[in-house]
Amino acid sequence: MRPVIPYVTAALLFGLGGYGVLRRRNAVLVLMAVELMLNAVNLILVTADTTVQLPHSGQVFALFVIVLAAAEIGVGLAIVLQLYRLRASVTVDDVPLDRPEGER
Amino acid sequence: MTGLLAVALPGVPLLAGLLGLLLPASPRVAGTGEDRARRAAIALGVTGAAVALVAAVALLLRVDHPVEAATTWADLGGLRVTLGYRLDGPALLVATAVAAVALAVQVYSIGYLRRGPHDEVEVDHRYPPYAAQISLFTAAMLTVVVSGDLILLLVGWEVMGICSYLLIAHDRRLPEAPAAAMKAFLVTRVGDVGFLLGIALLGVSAGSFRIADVLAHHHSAGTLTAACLLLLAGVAGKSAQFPLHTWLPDAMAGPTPISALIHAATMVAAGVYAVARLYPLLAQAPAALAVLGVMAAVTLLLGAFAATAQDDIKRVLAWSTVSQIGYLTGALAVGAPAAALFHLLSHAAFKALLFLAAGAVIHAVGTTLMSRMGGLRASMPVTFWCMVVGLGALAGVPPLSGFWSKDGVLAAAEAAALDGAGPGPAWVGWLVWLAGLLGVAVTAWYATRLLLRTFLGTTRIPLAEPHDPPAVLRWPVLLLAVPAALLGLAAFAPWFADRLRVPADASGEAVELVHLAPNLLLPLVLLAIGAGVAWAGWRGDPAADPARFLGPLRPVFARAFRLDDVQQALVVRPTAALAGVVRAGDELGVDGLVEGSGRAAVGLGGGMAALHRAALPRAAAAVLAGALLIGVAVALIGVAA
Amino acid sequence: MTWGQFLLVAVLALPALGAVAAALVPGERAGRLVGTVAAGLTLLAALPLVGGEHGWFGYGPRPAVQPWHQLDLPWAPDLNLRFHLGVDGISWPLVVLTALLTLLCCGYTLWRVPTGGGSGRALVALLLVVEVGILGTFLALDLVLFFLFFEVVLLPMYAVIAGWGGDDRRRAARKFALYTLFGSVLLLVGVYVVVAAAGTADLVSLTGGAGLSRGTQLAAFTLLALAFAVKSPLWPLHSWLPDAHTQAPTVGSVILAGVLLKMGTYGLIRVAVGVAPEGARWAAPVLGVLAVAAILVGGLVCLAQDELKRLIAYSSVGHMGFVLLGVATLTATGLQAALIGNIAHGVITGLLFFLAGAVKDRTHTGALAELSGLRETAPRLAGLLGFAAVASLGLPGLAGFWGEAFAVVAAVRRGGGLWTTLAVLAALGGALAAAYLLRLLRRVTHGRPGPAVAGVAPGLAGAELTAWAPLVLLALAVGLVPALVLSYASGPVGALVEVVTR
Amino acid sequence: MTGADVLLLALGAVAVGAGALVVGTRHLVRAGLWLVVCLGALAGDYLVLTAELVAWVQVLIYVGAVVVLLLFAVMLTRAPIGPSDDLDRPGWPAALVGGGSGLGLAVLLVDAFHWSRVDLPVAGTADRLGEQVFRSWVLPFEVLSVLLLAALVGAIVLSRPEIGRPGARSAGTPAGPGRPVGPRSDADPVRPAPAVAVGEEGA
Amino acid sequence: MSLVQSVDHVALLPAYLAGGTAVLVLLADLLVARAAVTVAVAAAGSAATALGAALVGAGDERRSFCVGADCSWVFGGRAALVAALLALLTLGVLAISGPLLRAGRTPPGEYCFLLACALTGGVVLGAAGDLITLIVALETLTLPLYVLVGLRRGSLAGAEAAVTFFVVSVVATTLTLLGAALLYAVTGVLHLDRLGATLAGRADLLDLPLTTVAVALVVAGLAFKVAAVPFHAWAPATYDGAPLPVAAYLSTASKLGGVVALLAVVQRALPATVTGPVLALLAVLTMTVGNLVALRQRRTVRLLAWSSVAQAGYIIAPLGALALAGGRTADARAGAYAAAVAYAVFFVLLELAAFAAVVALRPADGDGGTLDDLRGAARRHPFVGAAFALALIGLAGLPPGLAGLFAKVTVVRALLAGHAGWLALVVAVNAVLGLAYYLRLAATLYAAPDGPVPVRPARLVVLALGVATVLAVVVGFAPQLVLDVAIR
Repeated sequence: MRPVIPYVTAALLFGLGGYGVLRRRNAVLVLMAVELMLNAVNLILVTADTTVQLPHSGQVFALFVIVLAAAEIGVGLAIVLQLYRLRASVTVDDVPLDRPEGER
Repeated sequence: MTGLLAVALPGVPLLAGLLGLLLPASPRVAGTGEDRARRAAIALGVTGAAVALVAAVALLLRVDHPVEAATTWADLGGLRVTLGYRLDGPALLVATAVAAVALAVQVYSIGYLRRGPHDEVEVDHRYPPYAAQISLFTAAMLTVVVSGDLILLLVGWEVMGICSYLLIAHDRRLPEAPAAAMKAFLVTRVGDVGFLLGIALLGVSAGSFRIADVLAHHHSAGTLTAACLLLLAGVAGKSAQFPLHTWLPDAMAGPTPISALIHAATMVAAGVYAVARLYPLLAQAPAALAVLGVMAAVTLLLGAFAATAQDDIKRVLAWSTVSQIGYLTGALAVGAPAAALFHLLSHAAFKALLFLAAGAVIHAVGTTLMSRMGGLRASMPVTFWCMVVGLGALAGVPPLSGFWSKDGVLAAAEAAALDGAGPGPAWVGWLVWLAGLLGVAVTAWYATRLLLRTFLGTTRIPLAEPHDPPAVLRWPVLLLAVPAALLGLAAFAPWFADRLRVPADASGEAVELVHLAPNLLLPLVLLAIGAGVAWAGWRGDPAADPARFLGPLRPVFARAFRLDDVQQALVVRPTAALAGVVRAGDELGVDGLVEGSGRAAVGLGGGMAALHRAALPRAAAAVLAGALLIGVAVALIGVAA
Repeated sequence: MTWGQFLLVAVLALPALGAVAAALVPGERAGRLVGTVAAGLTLLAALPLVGGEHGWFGYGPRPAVQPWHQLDLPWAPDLNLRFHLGVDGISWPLVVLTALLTLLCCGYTLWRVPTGGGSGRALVALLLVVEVGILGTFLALDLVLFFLFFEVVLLPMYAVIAGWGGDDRRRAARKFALYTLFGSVLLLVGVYVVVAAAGTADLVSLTGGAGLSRGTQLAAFTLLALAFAVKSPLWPLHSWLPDAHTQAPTVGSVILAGVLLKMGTYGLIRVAVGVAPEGARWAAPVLGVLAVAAILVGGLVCLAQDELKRLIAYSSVGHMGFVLLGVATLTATGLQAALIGNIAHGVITGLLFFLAGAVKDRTHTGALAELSGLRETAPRLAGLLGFAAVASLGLPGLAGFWGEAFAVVAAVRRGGGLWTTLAVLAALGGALAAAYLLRLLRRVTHGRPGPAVAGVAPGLAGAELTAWAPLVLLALAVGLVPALVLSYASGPVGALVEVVTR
Repeated sequence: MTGADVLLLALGAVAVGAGALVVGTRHLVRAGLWLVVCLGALAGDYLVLTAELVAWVQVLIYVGAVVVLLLFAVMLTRAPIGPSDDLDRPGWPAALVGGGSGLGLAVLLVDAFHWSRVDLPVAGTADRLGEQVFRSWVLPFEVLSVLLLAALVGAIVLSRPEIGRPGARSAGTPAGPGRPVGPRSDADPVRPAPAVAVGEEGA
Repeated sequence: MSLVQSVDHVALLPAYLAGGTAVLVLLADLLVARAAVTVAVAAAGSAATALGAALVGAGDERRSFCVGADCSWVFGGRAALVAALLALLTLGVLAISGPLLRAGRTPPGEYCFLLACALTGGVVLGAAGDLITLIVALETLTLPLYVLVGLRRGSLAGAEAAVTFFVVSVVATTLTLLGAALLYAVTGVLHLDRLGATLAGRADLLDLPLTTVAVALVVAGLAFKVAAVPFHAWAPATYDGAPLPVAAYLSTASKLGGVVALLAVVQRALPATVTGPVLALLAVLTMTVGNLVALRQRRTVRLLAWSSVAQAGYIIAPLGALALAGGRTADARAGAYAAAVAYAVFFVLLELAAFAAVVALRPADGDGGTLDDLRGAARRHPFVGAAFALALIGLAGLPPGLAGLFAKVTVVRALLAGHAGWLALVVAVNAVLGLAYYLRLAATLYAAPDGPVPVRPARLVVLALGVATVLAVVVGFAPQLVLDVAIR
């Protein structure tokens, strides 16, 4: 088995995820892109288990990451929905970091 | 007892001055407080000067050899500054003259600074601070005279400067007085920069500022020349020598008694006295003496010529002082400190007399311009005769004091020129001698002119009712006329001559002050020519000014060769302009940099804040891009390393 | 605890407790009174510090700093911080001056609270806190403790300016705080450069270089000197000073000019020169040139200045230039001159600011163009102003003379082309001082009274006289008896010069 | 090039391709569906890499729960079903960062592992994995439970606006569905609150 | 031999207490359903946690969940310090939450529960001995905060803040995870100490660019938690939108968690040759950008947020000394770590006091408002105003805020001991920048008041403010207390 194949797959997935996070306006799509990145990490972890010849900590780690991701997605969607309730839009472009002086 | 007297000499006037300053300066209710404060001020001032005079005379009689005492005043890292006196003949003679003139001035001022017939009602002379400042002035001069330490001398030297500043600015009715006062102080202060540096050089070289130590120490030639030249700068300032003489004529803005004090006994005398005090050092520095000689010759003639064209009676006298001080420094330059001191004393007497007499005239006429005087002899006979004595002494009419003392100077210069007797080069002797001879003629000319214009001829102001001054003004004048007339004869007393000898004088021989020799005739002839020309000019038209014969030179002389303008153009204006430039540079450049960096920080902050005025994705982009950049950087560094 | 240690603690504790009491006591006037009493007690505690073993006799090598009294307690060992206080001939005159000026300012505040700000007792409390900082700086014998006290002064002074100052007070106060903080953070870095290299912060053992390498000394001296140059202030790091002085209330200006600036020069002598002598030797020419530049620039700017307090502030730049010139020569004469110059400047400029404040209070303007003829309407005030100006221009016989003249003498003594030139230029700066101060007098006291001056009442309040009289007397006393300052300092200065030139 | 490599290559290609479509498609819902494909391909990868348990968990949680949640969210936010043009921002910074990180990582990984090969462990690791969890990783396992609880409570409290209302509190029971949503007097005055109340639907 | 790892329950006591608090709060909310009781339970639990941590920490270091020599739970001095401090901070935040909870838009039960969960995460974080535990604990600390930030019902700003926080945080977490995964792929170990030993022992690994990048990614991801530039942009927006007590929690407890995580990996696991330069760069950027932007803020909480960004720079600055060889000696490293911890301790005290003061001076349930809203506040409430001013001055690092001064001193000292003079100068100059805006805020407090009628500060908030201020004053006069615990 050539570990470099899944590794490169993971790297490309991570890049795609990053691209998606920055590219997408819709908060749900941003979350999907984040999922891509997390999965890339998982793939690396699982692949690493085959290369390091040690007990399967990578897989355990991957399992934990999956749970973590699920929890975050849960809370994240709740947050997004709360935003939607208040503004009828989930476009991250409409979430300002700071407003021009005097607008508040 | 000697020590006590020596301390009392400057101490009592100092105390009187300090106490006087505490008196209320100006009455709140006219008529009550004024009189009490004024009386107290008079008492303090006169007492101070009188005690000083008594002390000086007592010391003069008691001390026949140099006396010295000192205690450490301050020790700055091994440099010792002492507090002490150093009494010798010259010191005590000068001290006596100072105290006498001061006493005369104090008494004279009582009458002079009283609300006169020509004054407005609201005029307030503020007598208490005036009298106190005179006392301080006297004390400072006496400190210079008796001081045994260069730093202490400097103290008196500068306090004198500030007193002259205060007194010149005293007359609040004259708009030019403050400026004149400032000019007087500043010009002398510029000279004092040199004086301080000279003292510093000497003190550092000797490791002590005590005059005895400084004189005893063997200084290197370079140090000595540099120090002496620097000292001369201070002397030039205080004694109104070219090129730092410009303040003296302007100082006429002060009350006339103050002019008498400054010209006769204090400021201008101090410089010459200081040189005499340190003469052993100068005698070893021919270069400095040469400079002094040139300075003296220039000053002598400059003052004399400038005096010829003045219309203001006090200015004539002021320029005459400049010229006479030229004689003094000239004598020093040719190696005759005793002659210099002798002329200093007689000059003190006749110049005080002249100023006080002129003050009486001004008091009576209400103006200082000779063009508005004339024919006062009839109404002011006492003043007239006193003036005659004074002017005669000034011009050098035998047997008045000025004749003998000026002759001493000329003789010394002649000896230096013809025999090379002086410590400096012979050409210095020639220079001083020739300038002195020419000066005699010119002096005679303007003295005659002054007398004629003021007292003879017809009255040019019909309305004034001139009269001889009241007793309080008259007596000081009369008493001063005595030494002005007779002091020259004292030169025949060996006791007097012996006391005029500078103790450390290299020669060690008895000083011969009077030279009864055929060459006395030369200055007499010149005197006669000068006086005669003036008289002849006046005879032609008694109403006109003899100065008209000066022709195109008259305005040049009247403005003293426009040296004031030169000073203004070369020093004052550039300094003011530089100050403006530096201020602008400091506020815009140095401070601008500070303010600018503050503004830059705020601006930078604003720019960065604007970067954050964006939507959420920019935060995510920052995280990812930041991580990417850091990763790339780390990877590159790793590869490079 | 010995009597001396008790006094050391009392000198710091009294004003600190006084500040707290003044802030908390009910009643406005009572608070001010309590504060003034505390300031008075502080002065009383500071005076007897002079007693005790002056110890400049003995055999063998001795440390270059030998305090008359000292107190050494551990505080934060991990920061090399010890509560180490001590007093000797270099610091004692400054301690007394500080205590005296604070007392005068508090007393003055008892009579008049500057308008525009908060309560007078808050002002008194802040002044006392400033006093704690200044006294602590002078007394600290531990580098870190020194830094600590150095910083204490900053914010209370800021509050004094920002709370009770003139129209543009906020900006001036902020500039003061930021600029001087810039200096003191450099001090922090400098202190720890030394401490990290030497492993101790004890000034007694550090004085003389303590075996620091040349590189460390150069770096430390640069940082420390920069820090102190900002505080002193040395040209061209002075530009906070005119603004702060112009806007500060009278008492603030007095404290600021009178003693706060002295922290810089004192630090330069005790810390920078003492700890990094090699650095000092290396930087002395630069320091000297800058000092003379300060003298000349200060003088020239004053000559073109048209605001009363600003002029006096710039004159401080010039005067501190003389002090720094004295320090830069690294000779005993120069250091002595610097010390007495410090004291003299504190007394005279304090007096000048008191008087300028009185003039501004009466005429409501500081513009020289609008002031004239003061001697016609208020002769006593004009007379005192004249006295202070004359003292400030370094008239011999008054306090200012010794420092300035002997800074020049020290430069002459140092010899060589550079120092001689500096001496000549500095002496010329002295003439400039005369020029601008006489110009000031001519504008303010002479001439016909202008509209701003015409209504001024001639009298002086008793409180004003009480506040000024000690300064007038001190200016005279230090001038006539310089040994008041010099005699105590000669031992420590000699020892310092010995280790510096070794 | 073993069979495993071929499988990995193929599955990887599918995963990357699907991933590209997830971030590239203009259909919101299709993005979710492509995500399923991508995650499924990854699960295949895990199987090839002999991590069966992870693979099944992946299918169960990710494909089964997360994606469904995401699709719900898409619906709840009333997203358009058809293609929409305003899904994306200008792309070059995203492309730069995404491409940079993806390619950069790939280069680094290739640099680190080259074309080396390793032997796959024996399949059937579920019990060993369980042993691992309880031998070595009990602590994070337990902490995760706290995390999950917090996420649960958090998600609920955010989705149910009526929780914590004074009225609801005094009743002592959580507000049931159908209860009217409290007044929104405190909503941001600048932007009027939308009329839709979706709290109940989300629960 | 049991299948399950052996567990030292004494060592775990603080974690049990924290977790138990969460459960108890949930139960209390269910059973009693009275806000006061819920809050009281949470407060008591936090206090118990602090006490437990202190008691356990007073003894020797205790390890548990070990696999051979590598342990997932290492409860030493620092862990105890962090646990106790976090518990106290939670207590403080609970105290200043009174007005918020009473205003009624926030459910007290859930609020307290989430805080307790975050506390649990923080307690575990301090003692985490491996990367998995570390990351999971960190997430446990962070995840409840997403919810808490958005818990001001009906506030759009709150919702936006929550979204911002969430999105940026998730991305950053992904980065950390990626770094950890890559590290695992390279080294095959996850325990911090073992990782450190492996990387130190095998030079070939460090020559691999992948390793250095992985290290950098871990550091960068964790730097997000302390809001270091360029991972900071969420902080001002989040703080300003969040309820004030939550903002306080974010800038104190959460930040402290980030610092602890960062310290754990930097000190124990990662090679200083890589982390040093990265941290130095981050420190410089963070300080400078934070201070510069803070100069221009008009909203109180935003100003505090930017200032806390800058403060994060000071916290990680001592670690930047690792960039130079002189800073990597054993002594210098120990000094740097201690300095970072000490600074963080001083900082959280002052920051909590500052936020407590803002809460006290603002209407219940209000946001931070603008600086003008605080104009003259100190004249109306002299003691609250004075405490606020003291906290601000302490943050600026000047007397009489001695705690802040000693914090700066500690940092500068550590930097110079590590031969990083340039970084010390940057810190120093930044302190000047910092004073500019702290002074502006403090001066506003004392300006002539105008505008709205003052609110009466809640008693509990004032109490919390008082305690924080007293603590700050105490450690200001006795900095050695903090330095002693920081070095353990």
